[in-house]
Amino acid sequence: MDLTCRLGSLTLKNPLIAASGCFGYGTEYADIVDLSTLGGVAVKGLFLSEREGHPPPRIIETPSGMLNAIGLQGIGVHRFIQEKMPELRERGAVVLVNICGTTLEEYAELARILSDVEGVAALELNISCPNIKEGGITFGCSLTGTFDVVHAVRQVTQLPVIPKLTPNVTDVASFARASEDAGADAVSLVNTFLAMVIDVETRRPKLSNIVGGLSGPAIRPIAVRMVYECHRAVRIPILGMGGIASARDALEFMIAGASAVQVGTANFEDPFIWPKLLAGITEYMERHRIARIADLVGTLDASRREKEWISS
Amino acid sequence: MDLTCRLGSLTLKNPLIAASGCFGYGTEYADIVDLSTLGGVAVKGLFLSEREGHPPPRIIETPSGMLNAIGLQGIGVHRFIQEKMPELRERGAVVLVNICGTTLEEYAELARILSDVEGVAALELNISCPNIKEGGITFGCSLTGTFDVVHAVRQVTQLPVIPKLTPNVTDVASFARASEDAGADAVSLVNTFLAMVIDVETRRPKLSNIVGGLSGPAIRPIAVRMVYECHRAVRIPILGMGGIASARDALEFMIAGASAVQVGTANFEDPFIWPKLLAGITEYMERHRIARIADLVGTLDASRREKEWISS
Amino acid sequence: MPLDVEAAVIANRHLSSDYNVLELAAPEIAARVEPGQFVMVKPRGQQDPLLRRPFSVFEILRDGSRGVIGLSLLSKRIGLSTRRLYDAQAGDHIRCLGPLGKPFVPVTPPTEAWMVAGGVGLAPFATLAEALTQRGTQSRLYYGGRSAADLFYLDWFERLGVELVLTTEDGSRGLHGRVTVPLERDLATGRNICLYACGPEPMLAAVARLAATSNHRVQVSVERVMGCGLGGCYSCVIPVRHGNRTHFVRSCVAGPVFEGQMIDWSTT
Amino acid sequence: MPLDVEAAVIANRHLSSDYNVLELAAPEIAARVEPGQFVMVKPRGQQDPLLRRPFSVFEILRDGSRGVIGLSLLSKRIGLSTRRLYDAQAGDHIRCLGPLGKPFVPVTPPTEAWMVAGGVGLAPFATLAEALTQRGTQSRLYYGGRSAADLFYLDWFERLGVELVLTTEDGSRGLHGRVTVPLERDLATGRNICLYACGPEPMLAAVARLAATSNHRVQVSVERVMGCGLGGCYSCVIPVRHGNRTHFVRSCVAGPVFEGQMIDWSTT
Ligand SMILES: Cc1cc2nc3c(=O)[nH]c(=O)nc-3n(C[C@H](O)[C@H](O)[C@H](O)COP(=O)(O)OP(=O)(O)OC[C@H]3O[C@@H](n4cnc5c(N)ncnc54)[C@H](O)[C@@H]3O)c2cc1C
Ligand SMILES: Cc1cc2nc3c(=O)[nH]c(=O)nc-3n(C[C@H](O)[C@H](O)[C@H](O)COP(=O)(O)OP(=O)(O)OC[C@H]3O[C@@H](n4cnc5c(N)ncnc54)[C@H](O)[C@@H]3O)c2cc1C
Ligand SMILES: Cc1cc2nc3c(=O)[nH]c(=O)nc-3n(C[C@H](O)[C@H](O)[C@H](O)COP(=O)(O)O)c2cc1C
Ligand SMILES: Cc1cc2nc3c(=O)[nH]c(=O)nc-3n(C[C@H](O)[C@H](O)[C@H](O)COP(=O)(O)O)c2cc1C
Ligand code: FES
Ligand code: FES
Repeated sequence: MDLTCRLGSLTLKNPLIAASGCFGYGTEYADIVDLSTLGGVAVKGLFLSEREGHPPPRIIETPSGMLNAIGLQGIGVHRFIQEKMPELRERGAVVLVNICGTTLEEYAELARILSDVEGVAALELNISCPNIKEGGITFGCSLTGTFDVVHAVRQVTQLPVIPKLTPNVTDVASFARASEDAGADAVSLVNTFLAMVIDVETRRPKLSNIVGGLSGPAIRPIAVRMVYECHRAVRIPILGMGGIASARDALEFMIAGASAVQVGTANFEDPFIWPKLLAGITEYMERHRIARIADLVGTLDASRREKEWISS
Repeated sequence: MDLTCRLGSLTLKNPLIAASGCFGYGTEYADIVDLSTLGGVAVKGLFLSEREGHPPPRIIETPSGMLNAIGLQGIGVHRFIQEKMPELRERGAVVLVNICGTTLEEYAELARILSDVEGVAALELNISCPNIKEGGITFGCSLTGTFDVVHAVRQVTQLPVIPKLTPNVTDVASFARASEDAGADAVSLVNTFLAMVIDVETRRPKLSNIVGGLSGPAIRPIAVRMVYECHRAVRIPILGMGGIASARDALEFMIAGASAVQVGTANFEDPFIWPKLLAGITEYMERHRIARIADLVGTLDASRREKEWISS
Repeated sequence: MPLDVEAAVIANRHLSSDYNVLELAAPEIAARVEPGQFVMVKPRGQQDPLLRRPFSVFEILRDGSRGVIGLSLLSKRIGLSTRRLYDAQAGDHIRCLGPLGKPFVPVTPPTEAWMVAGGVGLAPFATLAEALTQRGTQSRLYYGGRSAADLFYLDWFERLGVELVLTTEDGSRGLHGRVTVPLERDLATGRNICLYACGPEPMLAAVARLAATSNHRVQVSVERVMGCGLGGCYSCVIPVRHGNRTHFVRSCVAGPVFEGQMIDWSTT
Repeated sequence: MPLDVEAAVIANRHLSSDYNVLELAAPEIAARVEPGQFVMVKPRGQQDPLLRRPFSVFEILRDGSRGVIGLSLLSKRIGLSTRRLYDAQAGDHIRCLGPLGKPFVPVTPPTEAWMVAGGVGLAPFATLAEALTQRGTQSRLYYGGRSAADLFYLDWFERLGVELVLTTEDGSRGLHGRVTVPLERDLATGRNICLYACGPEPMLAAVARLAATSNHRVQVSVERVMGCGLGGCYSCVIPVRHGNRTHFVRSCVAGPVFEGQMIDWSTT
């Protein structure tokens, strides 16, 4: 059975990737998951420099989901390379570095720095974090901004470039196209939905940052639709995510058009989920006699519409 | 205790409105709810003529939500006026008619026809149904389209004009502003989120229409954020909705900035919800010594951010 | 007017690994139920699935002095909601809204009533059989299942005086094959019969066709996905003929029982 | 390395209308627990709330021959997750991930150990008290609650040889007032003491202040909202001093036990 998955020049051993911000720097989970068995690990979003992030409370649960406003607390790219990459390399992790900047130059600078680092497999451009005003999201909500960031990074790196798209737009497929036009090797989607929860007793927001990003099963049907739209709009591979919590969910994204999937929130609830997902996918492939997982991608049979009942 | 709620020239006896498409034409529920005790009833979206809607399956449940693609099956405005309005009048319902068109002229025509009908309290302009291509949504996703529809209807009616906004846009507040600029008396939000569910065994969409609209508690945190954004952007009242299933949820929307709220999906699950919501709201008002519900609207204390912890 | 009752589970009897009979203390609803009506149910506190699900009322439960104490559901486990009902325990509470929908119209003598049940489609026929017996109407039950182990309440119907014609797909009980086989055979000679059918839609379509061919009336109970049960959501529609056109009609309020000839089976 | 165990509920003992002790058959985890560590739990099949919740390991459960058979949690009902734990029944299954976090460091004689517990903050002190007793360390428990009915396991600690100093806010047992009152009084004369504190953050801050004033070491166990318990989500941060700066540090991996003087209490 062939579980490999191609993202531009990069071939993953399977389509399961730990989603950025939901798996620390990967090293936190090395005791629990054999990192080399994952298709990839997208590490927590990194700026050039260290960041404190937002004050707590930073998360709140919602119906079938959670809101977060971590604010991209992080150790910065330099400490990451020094303190985390050696262990990630040693453990055989395929590392997707999620990078965040406030200017085009910062994205390019991060790309330049990371291009020289052994063991970095791809760059995921975070232009979609809804929780910080300074950065990426201004790029991610504008077609030219998206094009420009991808282009700027493309100029300076041979690594696969994977912009991560925000779902908080009218037409996500146009952002996938802008990314493709600018030379992206793949696109990741979705990041979280901007949302808020209010404590009605105190009449204050539950998060210190007032708003946060919604993730988890609640958003899955919207995310699947967006992956489907992007799949019809671009030829580059799609890394799909949003509420995946079972093999069924992962397969749903792949049928909609995702070549690989990422899992975020579900890993919090069950850090031992990874072998279960893999087992579920291979069981499905056996049952449906699918030899190569790539053959499943984008195979939605949307002909139902043709059966439409017509009043006569 | 004063529960009244003003929407332009219209005063509702309380802020609880049955959401369009989730309460039939109102008459279906007359046995269960005393319609005159509701703030209002937004009837199922009406075109000028009858429509068959989409073939089944039309709904599918999702984590803490549901997807629908009914396709605006309906009896058309004329039969509605003849067959439903007499009973609605007799039962003392405050009727908001949700209208859908495929052209500006159709919206204007519907508005003209309904303006002369006794008992019609307001027009809710459906420019946000995600499930039909022909109609409103093309207006609802464009600022000028939204302006034009509101303006066209405004020209021909004295009734309160309430465009219903789609959440499937980058900046919903700009649509609220366009509505205000065009003379809307209030805005309703949110309609459903475009979404899809795939049956992985058959690799076919679960809905005949492939995509559908997501509603229910899953979307609540996104809807609350959108109401909050609109409240800060416009002076006209907001009718908030999206996943309200308890008095707490209704209060959350009001604190975020909604003058009134609509309840859709939760009415399917519990058609006896209305007196419970009202009781919960009055209990809260008593406990918090709020004499007028209008005084609660938009009172979110967002100063938390000021307490932000600053790395020193 | 339907009522909403938080009904305590009186007992939950597992008939097999997937069928159960759930007895609910909802006498207010039970007292109003007519044969073929349904209730919308959901265990108290359940978050997922979000919506209630429709179930035919199976039995009307009575105490020693024939006072109505509740109703039962015959449920077949196929997904999460039915699993929850299968796992329910005495003392749990089930929110139960009903009675809903248009009932069967029981015929009176000399017309005979032939009920046709496929699998869990047996559910609405317990109350119908009682109503028929009360009216002195002769009745038969054509009842098909996968195997002998999937046929339930046979004694119950026999005690009421219902004649049983059984079929199983594996031949382990009654005739080997589909329930429509003996039905077709018997209809060829039968006279003055009203058919009642509940089961998978292909079976309903076949029964309607047989009824049409043999010129008998048939009342079918359809099972469409229902979001509300009250006519509010328009999810449950079925194509119904009006003259030479067909229209989508809400099966929760116009049905679930329809005259079989009204439905446009070609598209179901 | 933490383990994930679907632990059967051995027993659920309701101590009051909001406190319960939930005994879980998770011997694999229990055998590795050090005092002050926690587990992330969620009942099997629960959809809402979505995430697991953190609970200190309360007791290590042993059978007659002192073999470890599981662990217990001391839970106080304040919302939906704790309600679910309160309502759990023997035989239910609770998914239990652990042990997690940095434990208390038990001091050895001649240093004395004074534990300070506010309400459900008692939880991590049962295992700590055992570890102290094993080491022959003299120990005391300052334990404050709303009223006499909210003080639990007093005999249990006394049997271990722990000296109890009780306070209640309504004066119904022990001293009237906050637990910090007798603590401050005793610290004035105490020598060579290590403090351990668990409870509401204002209490922790007060204890840390008293420790600083009296020049004693204090280990506090903090309770922040935790999304994962493994360092993955960065939800659980607390401001910790590094030189003359402070940084947000993940309390699930760097804590929950911290040296009291490390934490910047001004902003908590
Ligand atoms: C009027 C009526 C009476 C019924 N009476 C009985 C009965 O007496 N006993 C019995 O076992 N079943 C009965 N059903 C069917 C029963 O409602 C479904 O089996 C049940 O909702 C499935 O839920 P699930 O979560 O277990 O399965 P799911 O996994 O949700 O769905 C499995 C299948 O069940 C059907 N279904 C799903 N949602 C609904 C819905 N909201 N309404 C109707 N069907 C749905 C669909 O065909 C779906 O593919 C009746 C249905 C109707 C409409
Ligand atoms: C290391 C640690 C050990 C703990 N040990 C115990 C214990 O032994 N016994 C005990 O009763 N409680 C303990 N708690 C607190 C317990 O986790 C919360 O009381 C519980 O999560 C509340 O859940 P709820 O759904 O009942 O309440 P909710 O309604 O969800 O929340 C009520 C309050 O609980 C707190 N809370 C909510 N979510 C979380 C979360 N994910 N993590 C932590 N706190 C949260 C918040 O302050 C919130 O305002 C501990 C917490 C931590 C961090
Ligand atoms: C706590 C948290 C932190 C996150 N941090 C990042 C981040 O640093 N960079 C990023 O691109 N996405 C981040 N995300 C978004 C996730 O990678 C993912 O896109 C989203 O959560 C949807 O997937 P899920 O539903 O499986 O969690 C974060 C999500 C969560 C819940
Ligand atoms: C079955 C269904 C049908 C709907 N039909 C309409 C409609 O005709 N017109 C409209 O403006 N909104 C329609 N909506 C959207 C609702 O009015 C409401 O905006 C949305 O469902 C969010 O609210 P809720 O989460 O409380 O359901 C429909 C929603 C559902 C679930
Ligand atoms: S089930 Fe809602 S209209 Fe029939
Ligand atoms: S709880 Fe997730 S990092 Fe601490």
